[in-house]
Amino acid sequence: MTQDHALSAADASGRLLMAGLPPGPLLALAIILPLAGLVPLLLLGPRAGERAAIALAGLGLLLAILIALQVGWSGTPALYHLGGWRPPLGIMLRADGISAGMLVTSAAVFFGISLFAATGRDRTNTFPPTFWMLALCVASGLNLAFLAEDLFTLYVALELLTFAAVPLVCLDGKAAQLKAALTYLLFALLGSLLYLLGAVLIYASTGTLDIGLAAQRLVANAPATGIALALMSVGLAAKAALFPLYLWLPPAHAGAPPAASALLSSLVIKAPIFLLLRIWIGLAPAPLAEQAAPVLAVLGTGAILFCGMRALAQSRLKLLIAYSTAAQIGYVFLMLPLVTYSGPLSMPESLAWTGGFLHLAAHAFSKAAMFIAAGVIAEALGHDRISSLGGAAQAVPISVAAFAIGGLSLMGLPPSGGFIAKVMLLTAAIQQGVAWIAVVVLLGGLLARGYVLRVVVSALQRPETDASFVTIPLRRQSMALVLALVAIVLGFIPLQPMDFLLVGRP
Amino acid sequence: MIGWTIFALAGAGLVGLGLYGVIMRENALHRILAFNILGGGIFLVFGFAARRGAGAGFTADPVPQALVITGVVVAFSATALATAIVVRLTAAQAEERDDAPHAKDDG
Amino acid sequence: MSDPANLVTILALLASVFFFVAGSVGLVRMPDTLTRIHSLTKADNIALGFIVVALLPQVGSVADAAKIVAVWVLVQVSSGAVAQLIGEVALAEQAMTPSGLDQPDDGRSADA
Amino acid sequence: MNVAFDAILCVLVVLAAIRVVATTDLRAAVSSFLAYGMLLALVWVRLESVDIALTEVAVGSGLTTIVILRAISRMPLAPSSSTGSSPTRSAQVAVGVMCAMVTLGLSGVLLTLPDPAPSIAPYVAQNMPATALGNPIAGVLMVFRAMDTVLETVVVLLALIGVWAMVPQHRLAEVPGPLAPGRAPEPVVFLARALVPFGLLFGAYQVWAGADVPGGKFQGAAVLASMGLLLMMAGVITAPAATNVRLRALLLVGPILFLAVGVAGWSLAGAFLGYPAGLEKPVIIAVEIASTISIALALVMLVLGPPAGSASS
Repeated sequence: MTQDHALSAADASGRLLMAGLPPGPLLALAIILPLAGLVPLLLLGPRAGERAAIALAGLGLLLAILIALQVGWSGTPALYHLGGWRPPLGIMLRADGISAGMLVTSAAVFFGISLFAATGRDRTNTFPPTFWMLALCVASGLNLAFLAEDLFTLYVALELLTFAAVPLVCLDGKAAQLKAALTYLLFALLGSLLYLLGAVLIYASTGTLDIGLAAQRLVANAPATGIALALMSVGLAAKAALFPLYLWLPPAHAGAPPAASALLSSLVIKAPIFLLLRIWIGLAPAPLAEQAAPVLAVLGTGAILFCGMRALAQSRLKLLIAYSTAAQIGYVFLMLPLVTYSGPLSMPESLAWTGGFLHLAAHAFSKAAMFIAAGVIAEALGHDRISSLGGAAQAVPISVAAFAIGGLSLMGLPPSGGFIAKVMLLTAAIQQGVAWIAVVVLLGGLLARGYVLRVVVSALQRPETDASFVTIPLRRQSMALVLALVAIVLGFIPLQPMDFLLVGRP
Repeated sequence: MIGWTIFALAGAGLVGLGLYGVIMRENALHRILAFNILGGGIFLVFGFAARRGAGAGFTADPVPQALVITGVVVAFSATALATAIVVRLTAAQAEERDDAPHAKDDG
Repeated sequence: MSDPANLVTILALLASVFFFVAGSVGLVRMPDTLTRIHSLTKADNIALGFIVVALLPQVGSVADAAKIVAVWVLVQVSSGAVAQLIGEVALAEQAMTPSGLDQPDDGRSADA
Repeated sequence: MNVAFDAILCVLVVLAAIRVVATTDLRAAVSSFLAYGMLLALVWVRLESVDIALTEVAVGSGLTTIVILRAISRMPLAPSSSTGSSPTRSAQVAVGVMCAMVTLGLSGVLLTLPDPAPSIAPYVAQNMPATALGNPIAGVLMVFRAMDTVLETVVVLLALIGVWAMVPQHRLAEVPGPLAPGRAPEPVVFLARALVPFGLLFGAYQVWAGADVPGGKFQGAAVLASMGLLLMMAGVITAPAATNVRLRALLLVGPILFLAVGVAGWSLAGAFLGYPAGLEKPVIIAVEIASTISIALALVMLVLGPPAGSASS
């Protein structure tokens, strides 16, 4: 009987000494460290609070790198049982290769965006403490989403992200922003609730919320399993703005101040995307995952092609970038039909795996760079109409360069992280004979080339005779360039599967 | 056992009703109420799972029960945040209608 | 549990059902807010009183009995106050009807 | 007999919910929602979950209804925040059929769940002695799954920060608008005098007793928050502004003490969010009390909503 089994397993539960798991405490620290910033931000003046927030962003990057080094050196996932209680009773944190990779990526991008935000909300105003509080909660929520193994703790992480992200959309309090924020919140809440319904069905079927344990106990042909996974997927897709649920994203991401847009577009949506992948890679029984993979890849295709075309049709720069986010989300799902769900990955499969996650990382850097650059361009020109960007290259050359370099990665041109990632996906698709995925990767690259070049060409035009530009300090322009250059540096990693990303693969 | 099933069915009913309200009601505050009904239905499914899992001297599995308490508080926070946005949106729309003649152009 | 105690419980419960039904019928059938509030609060308070009477013989300890009585007292206090609030609002609304529009609208200070 | 009672109760809950979503009159929907919440609390009692019933009454239906009512009262007469155009009859039918299918499908799935049901109850029973608590739900919330709970107190605070973030900075120092315009009506003043002492006592009792019997910080905080709101309605106290440093410090005390205890657990109990052996109960109660203060204040500020002048200015 299950009951007897549970009781005998209970002997193994209870308190566990942490001696054997050295990197573990760092995982908990990565989640709570950003929250410490709430104290100075709420109690001290805005300047002290801002300094503390930036210091915490830097520390967070350091911590993420330490965790990744530990995972990389040991070759095994880092585990931590909160309070010393093992699952199924307690909550476990776990950093495998992909979560450590996401951790470092998001911490680095977050640090970069923080340094940009420190130069002010625009030329004359600094960000209020509320912005920094929301940003730090985004950082905490992201780390929790990448590390938690417990389905309900992940729900809390998703809500933490939602509650922090939605107000970022309407920081200026304009009606259009508030409307976009409300739509975003309603989509996000529906997404959370569907996810939660799926999670309770998993619990009712398996008696645990721990992803690893539940994966062992789920029965592939029980109706509850498929329905639960489907509910969670729809919920997460709504939060990730995966085609066809992307409609909330462009107005929300395009309306915010540039630093907030960058946070939302490069980082916040990565959490539901990552969890969507976790669900099908780490939780779903292999036969179900094999059936779902093509469906998700088709949705990804829809995102790449449809949202790519919508991006091409935009007349505003920020909206174009936001649609490009909705399009670029698609690539990582192209990876799913190219990997196996039972047993170790073959060579081309691990190439697809590496390509998919590398794309997530490269997109985070390039998208943050592009949104910040676009914000600075709009500040200098006083508008963001793509048709009259002429003179931008003279007024804010560094920002235009950052936009173009970030765009290289989106277009999939060498040398860039996006290029390497897309070549990996392409190679894997061809080697496995899945031609349509190869075609989608190529078409998506063409569309991205179209919309990025349109902006760059317009920005290189001569200024209109009566145009006047606002001077933007160098410091404010340079952060986007740094982020864009990181996306380029990612392009120098060798074109082969990264062992690091395979650590702890279920 | 049979007796608890009725609560599961009620939970499923609330999920459907809440979903209907979320999709069909136009007023944002009304939608927020519908979200709470949807949430209430999901929490009842937790309660059903808890009651089925009674054992070891407990009349219900305490873990799903504790999760519902967390969930109810999170749902209230979401309601308060959404309502605040609605209130601010109404005010901003009224202000922008008043300022409409000199609306300015920005992205 | 002795039989007389059960008898008290049964009789008190029947009485409370009668008053609850009467209060609810009043709520549905009375013509305006003020009379509805009147029937609802009066009848329901008595009905709740009978439920308290019905429960008292069944409880095991004085502490439990005190808690039940405390619930009754709290309900009395709050329902009385809320009924009066609703009444004041109803009066204010009556003052707003066309016949009363010329009066200064100061419903808050009007006594219920 | 009990099955009949449960069935009637469930039918009533569903009927109330139907009224909430079927009416187009927002005020009617709110009053039905209140009835729905009360009935749902009875359902939780029938499901042997008194803790949840208390939470549902206080937070899920009580405070939620107040928040919505307050928003309605702050809006112009015809709320213009509608999104999209009026649904057609065919859309209603289509969505209705879809939602009915969701209900049917979900019911079907719930009926096929494994029997006997898997449960963590045995693990909780086995490890409860280590928590020194009597209420297993408090054990789960404060010990076994303390991470969720500490983050939840952060989520409540974050929602409030979110409300503050969408207010223009120069308005943040303003006091939130009054709960009711004009002078407080006599009955409210009477209630504030008669009810508040009991309410404060009851709220504090819920927190204190929650370690061993149903109750706890969220339920207690909600009761304390509503007493605070009642005092504000009666004009006895005024709402603090978002910039008030004392308010901010008290909002932080719960989450920060919880996190500090968690960090101290590293050296004292060998794990983050572990409690020092022998001191579990006093430490947990201290954390509960601090959290109650923070949550109660956050709830009050969330009900009051964005600072004044939004609709009336």
